[in-house]
Amino acid sequence: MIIQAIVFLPLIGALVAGLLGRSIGHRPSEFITTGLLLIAAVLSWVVFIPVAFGDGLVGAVGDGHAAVLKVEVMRWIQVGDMDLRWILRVDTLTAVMLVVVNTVSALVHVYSIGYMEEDPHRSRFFAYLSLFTFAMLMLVTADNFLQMFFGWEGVGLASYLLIGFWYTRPSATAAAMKAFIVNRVGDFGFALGIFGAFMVLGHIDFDGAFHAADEFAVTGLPVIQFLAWELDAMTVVCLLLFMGAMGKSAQFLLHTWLPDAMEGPTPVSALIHAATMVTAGVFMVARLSPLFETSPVALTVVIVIGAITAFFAATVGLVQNDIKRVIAYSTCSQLGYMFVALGVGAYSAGIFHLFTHAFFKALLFLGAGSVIHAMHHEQDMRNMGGLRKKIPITYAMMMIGTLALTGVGIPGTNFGFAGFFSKDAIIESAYAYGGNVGSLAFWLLVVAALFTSFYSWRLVHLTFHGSPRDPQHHGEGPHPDPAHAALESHDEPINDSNADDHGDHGHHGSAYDHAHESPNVMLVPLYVLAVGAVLAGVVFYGMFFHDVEHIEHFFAGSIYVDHQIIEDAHHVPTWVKWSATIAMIIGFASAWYMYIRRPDVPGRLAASNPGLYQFLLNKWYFDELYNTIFVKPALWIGNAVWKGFDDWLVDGKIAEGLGRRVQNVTSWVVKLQSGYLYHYAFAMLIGIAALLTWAIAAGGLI
Amino acid sequence: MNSDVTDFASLAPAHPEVLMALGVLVLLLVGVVINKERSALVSWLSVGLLAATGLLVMLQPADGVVFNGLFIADSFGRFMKVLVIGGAGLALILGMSNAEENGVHKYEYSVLALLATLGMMVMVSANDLMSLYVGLELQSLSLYVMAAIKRDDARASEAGLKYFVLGALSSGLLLYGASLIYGFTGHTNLGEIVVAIANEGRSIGLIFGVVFLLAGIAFKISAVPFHMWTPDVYEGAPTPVTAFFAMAPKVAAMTLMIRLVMDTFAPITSDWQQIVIFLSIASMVLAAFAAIGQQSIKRLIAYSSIGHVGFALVGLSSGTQVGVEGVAIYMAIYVGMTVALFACVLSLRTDKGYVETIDDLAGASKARPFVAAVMAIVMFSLIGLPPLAGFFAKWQVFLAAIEANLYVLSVIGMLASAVSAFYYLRVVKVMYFDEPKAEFAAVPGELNVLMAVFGFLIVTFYFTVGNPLASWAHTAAGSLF
Amino acid sequence: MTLPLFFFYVFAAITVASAFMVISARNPVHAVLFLILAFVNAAGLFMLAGAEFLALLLIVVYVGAVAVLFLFVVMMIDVDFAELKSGLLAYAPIGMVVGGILFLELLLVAGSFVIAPEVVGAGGLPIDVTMENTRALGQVLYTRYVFLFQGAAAVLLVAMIGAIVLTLRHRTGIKRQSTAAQLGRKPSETVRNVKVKSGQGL
Amino acid sequence: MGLEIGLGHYLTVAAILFTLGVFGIFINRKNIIVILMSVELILLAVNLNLVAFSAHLQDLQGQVFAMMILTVAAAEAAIGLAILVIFYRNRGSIAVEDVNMMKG
Repeated sequence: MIIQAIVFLPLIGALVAGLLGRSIGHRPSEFITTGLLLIAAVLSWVVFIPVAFGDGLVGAVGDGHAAVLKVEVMRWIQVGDMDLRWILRVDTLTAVMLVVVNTVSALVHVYSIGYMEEDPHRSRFFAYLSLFTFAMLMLVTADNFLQMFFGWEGVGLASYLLIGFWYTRPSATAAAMKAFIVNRVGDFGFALGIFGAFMVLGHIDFDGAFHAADEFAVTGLPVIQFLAWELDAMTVVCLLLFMGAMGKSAQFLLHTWLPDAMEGPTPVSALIHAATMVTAGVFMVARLSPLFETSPVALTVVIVIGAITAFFAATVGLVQNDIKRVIAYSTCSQLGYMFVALGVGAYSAGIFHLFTHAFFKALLFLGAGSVIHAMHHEQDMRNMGGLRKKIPITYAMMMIGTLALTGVGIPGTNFGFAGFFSKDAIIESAYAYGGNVGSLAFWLLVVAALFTSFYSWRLVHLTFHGSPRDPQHHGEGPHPDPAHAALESHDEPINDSNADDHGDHGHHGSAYDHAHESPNVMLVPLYVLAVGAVLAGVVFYGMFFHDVEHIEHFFAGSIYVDHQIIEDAHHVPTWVKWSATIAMIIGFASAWYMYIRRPDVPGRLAASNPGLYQFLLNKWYFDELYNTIFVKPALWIGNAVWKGFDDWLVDGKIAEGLGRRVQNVTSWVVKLQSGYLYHYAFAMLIGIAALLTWAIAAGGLI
Repeated sequence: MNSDVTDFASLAPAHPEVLMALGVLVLLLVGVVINKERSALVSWLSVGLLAATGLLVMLQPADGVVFNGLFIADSFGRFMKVLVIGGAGLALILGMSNAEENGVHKYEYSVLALLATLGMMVMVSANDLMSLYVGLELQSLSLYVMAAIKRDDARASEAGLKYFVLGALSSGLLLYGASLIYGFTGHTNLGEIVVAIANEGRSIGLIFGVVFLLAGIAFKISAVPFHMWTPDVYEGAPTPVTAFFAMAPKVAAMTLMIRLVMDTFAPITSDWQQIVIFLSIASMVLAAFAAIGQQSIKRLIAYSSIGHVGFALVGLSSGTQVGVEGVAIYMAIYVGMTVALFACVLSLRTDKGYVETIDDLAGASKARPFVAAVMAIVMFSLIGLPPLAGFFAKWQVFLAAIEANLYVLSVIGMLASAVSAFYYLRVVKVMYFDEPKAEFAAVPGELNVLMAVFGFLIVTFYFTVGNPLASWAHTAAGSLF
Repeated sequence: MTLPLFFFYVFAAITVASAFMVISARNPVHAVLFLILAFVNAAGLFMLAGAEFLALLLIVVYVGAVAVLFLFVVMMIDVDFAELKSGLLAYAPIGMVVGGILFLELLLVAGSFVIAPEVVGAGGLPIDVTMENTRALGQVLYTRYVFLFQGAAAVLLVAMIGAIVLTLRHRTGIKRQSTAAQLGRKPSETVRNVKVKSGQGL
Repeated sequence: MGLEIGLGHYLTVAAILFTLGVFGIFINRKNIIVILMSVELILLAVNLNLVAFSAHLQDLQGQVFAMMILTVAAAEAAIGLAILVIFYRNRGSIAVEDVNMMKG
């Protein structure tokens, strides 16, 4: 029952708030959804604690492969010899995800009560949040590909709804559509991968598929004939599945939607685009680790893509000015770390980073939300500064988050923030993987760590240190990055129609002057997350990475554990162990120099390297590139289809309620009825000639 | 001797026609002798003559072939003859109250209508290509004159001219076909022709003959693409004449069509079937679309009648007894709906004259609620909405088509029916939702009676006339098989 | 070439040519005259086929009555021939094509038409070679085909009624002959005796 | 009795006359009288067909049929001309293109 409760309580909340929200009012909707989520979160911990600290999952049975608890909800689909049941599968991996999802979700629910206070559509918002949570739970408790796909699409839908929550803003709806469409690209691969997996493995449930994959060790890998090529079937399947993961986890090439998704309300960013949904790709690869292990090629691709993403997103994060976008690129980058871990075979390290990242990234987002809230929806960091004194608690929380993100800690000891343990584990694993791919990943990750440190501290410095810089406060104060003063600021309205509300918001003076600390309902979640950001690493390091036996016991077969890579990771040279910390220190120092000591340096730097600066500022021109090679042709095709097919054929000829086309036919027919005798006679003649021809041709008389 | 006519009693199958012919001559004399102002008397006498003939047909049934095979009387013919006579008589009644305005007040009008009816009865009973032709021409020539009878009206004379020229062309087609059939079989008697076709099989000459012959008849029932005269003639002719055109001649020509294809051309069913299917589809589809563009009520009715002929031909396409039964019922219901429709149209008169366009109907529901209600009922029935009569008409023919595996035809028919709903509903909409423009004059009594009776029958079809009609149609169709 | 065949070609050629002139002549009067020519030559074709009575009927009824009626109407309607449009319609080419197809199909029939030998003489009314054509027709027309005869009479009655009802007008202000009034006149009302002296004048 | 002249000959002549008649109806735009004459040509073609068949079938029915057609055609001509006359009285023209009040 406890499992069903965890999964279905959010659904109940979503249904109540969504269907009855209007009649029961906003406040009850909030309380019901939040209360249910809190219960689910507590229950998740109840499930998780025995796994982490006790004898393993309560009620789980070992099936030779993994210790797993299966709860059958209903018999779902029966086609041919496929008997598909809806089963909630809980093992260690799922238990970790349940904790992450429900905890962060519950805290975000609480936080949203404060953050969304003024919004006129709060019950809808909470319904979406709970719906998202349910979909995510469906995803992580999936026992077969189809269930996973169901949850996968469910979170995609909820994400779309939440990004576009302020649907009156064109930018929000555009961002929502962009997220949805880019995800469709990934989902297409994912769906193909599922088909392929079913075709190659003959099973759609995970256990059957894993067993079948194990068989390949004996029987040899299957081969797909495609045109003249002979392709390794598992590689094809895994790459297709990974394509889905790339979309959902915003990996390089399919990352473009994530920064734009910040158009959604900040709690949404914290929940979906930092802690949970974007990690679905990581979770999926980990869940399917037995399959991925059969294809070294696919794993190499995972490493390369992950490393590039980590590096690429970090570079872009260096120059962003929107506080949420910085954190968004940071998320993107950290997801790259996780994939590198998965690719090198250190699945546990990847999940570890997923786990810790959820805490500190949610903390950072909610902290940023608190800043935005305090600054009356100012999001441009260039207009902030010196907020330390105004919102000290938020400042403290953001500091903790930053320390955790940058991975502050002392190598070789158990002193450090959460990110320190998990990130170092990944960097060490990458080094231990060795070879060209391993070294590439290692160096890219180290540099990314440097950049991470830099942009994180830059964020803190610009926001909290120094002196206030917002225009009203300083007149036309100098921009730290004057090269792009034109960059639009992403203000975040709280109700639908407040594009102009800013003027009436009661702060004609300086946003700084009116900055205020957030209410407790928003701060308490920050405290909880801060605890996680500090402790999650040190407490769980043993289970996720410290020694192999412990890991095996903890995961109990729910993911593949590569003994070799973990042993090797523990025996890397000392300089490797210190590399990330040193990179972090360098990043911190340069950020301090550039934004505290010599605030004019960034502007000059940008001015002297305009090409590089613009390149980074414009996110490597990916949006422009895609615009040129995908969007414009797609628009052209779309236009052609729209004007040609839709307007001309469907609308013009077929639809409009049979209207215009009918009238065209009508006017044509009416024109035929010209009134002239000879036309009428001619019509009769055509009729008779046609009938004669038809009669002799059809009758076979010629 | 050469003739099988030995005494009056041996002519029993043709007694209604004899009565009719003699009655016409008497009425012609009456019309010539009496005062012009009393022409209404001739009209009512004509209605009486039609009623008497109809009663004779129904009450003194006599089957048989007389006049050396030229003439046949069977229960199918009787069913259709009653429809023809009924349609003609009701059309005459429809023209009573407004004869003066419509130029049909001359006694010759009634006489010509009777002669046309006589021609139709000959057509219905034709058992020979020659009697078929003579009957057809007797009908057609009378109709040409009737179309132009309002001789000072340019539109009426144009209608007559168009009808005449195209009708003559269609007669030419029909005759050409008849000559080829005669040449192929050596016979003009329909019964002999079927034997000859069965013996000798098909040939190109025969098939051409069939096509030409059916094209000629398709003109008379105004099936596409031989329909072009219909809208113009319906619009131009005086409304009572249009009412006459819309009912009896269609029934008569349809009877001819059925008799020819089901009986005479039975050995070459697959050949005529595709012709009939083509005519059916073309009629249904074209009428559905063309009617949408119409402003004139009479043109709308013209296209509506073209469409309904298409639906009736759906039943004929099946080539089965059920199909023929369906067509017979369809024609009966069609006549009933048409009577009610024209009664409504002729009873709506403003100070500017009779309603001409659909927009003239605006607000009729307020000024003449009863007329508007009957009109709406008729429109819904024409669409084919259950439980009105029109539904059962379409039901029967589509049932027959589906039983004969003519699915495509059925689907197209139903789609056309759906499209046609658009223009029928437009009439209802204009009557009920548009603002009235003018005052409507009082409704003549006999039109009220017609509207009441036929409106009632349309609504209660299933409970009142439905079953008797169906069983009668069953008997009638049975006589062809 | 036998003599009948020669005459067939002559009659046929003239018939077709004059039929063509009927539809292409600019002047309706010429068209009517060509129509008459066509009928006369068609009568020749009838004669060659043994339908002697019909051939003469064609000349008497058609040439003598129908064609003259046409001529009469053409004359009566004072058509301004210069006004009449000539030439072909814009859609004439496509019309020609469709008409040509129809014609070719008809030729196909004409060329391939074969009368089965067993049908010959087995028709509904075999020709008695011992009886002349007119008598044969006369014998069946009023007996076997009395129904058609009566039907045709009805058609003619319709034509009569139709023509009268459409075209007859009782115009007012026109001097008409009134037989009854003429016969009813008495000398006393109209005649007056006047004595006139010679050489005086009135 | 006409048998030395092939049936095809007659049918061909009739087909030509028929086609000319049809052409006369729909391709000329001079006046309606020509259309009425075209109708007569069509009927003449039919009669020719019937007479030829009658001769080759050795059957009198064709001639009876032709006689009926002649009779009816005379009546038809009378009525056609009558309608033409009243049309002319109303419109003052017998041009084919003026027969165009009603359309659509």
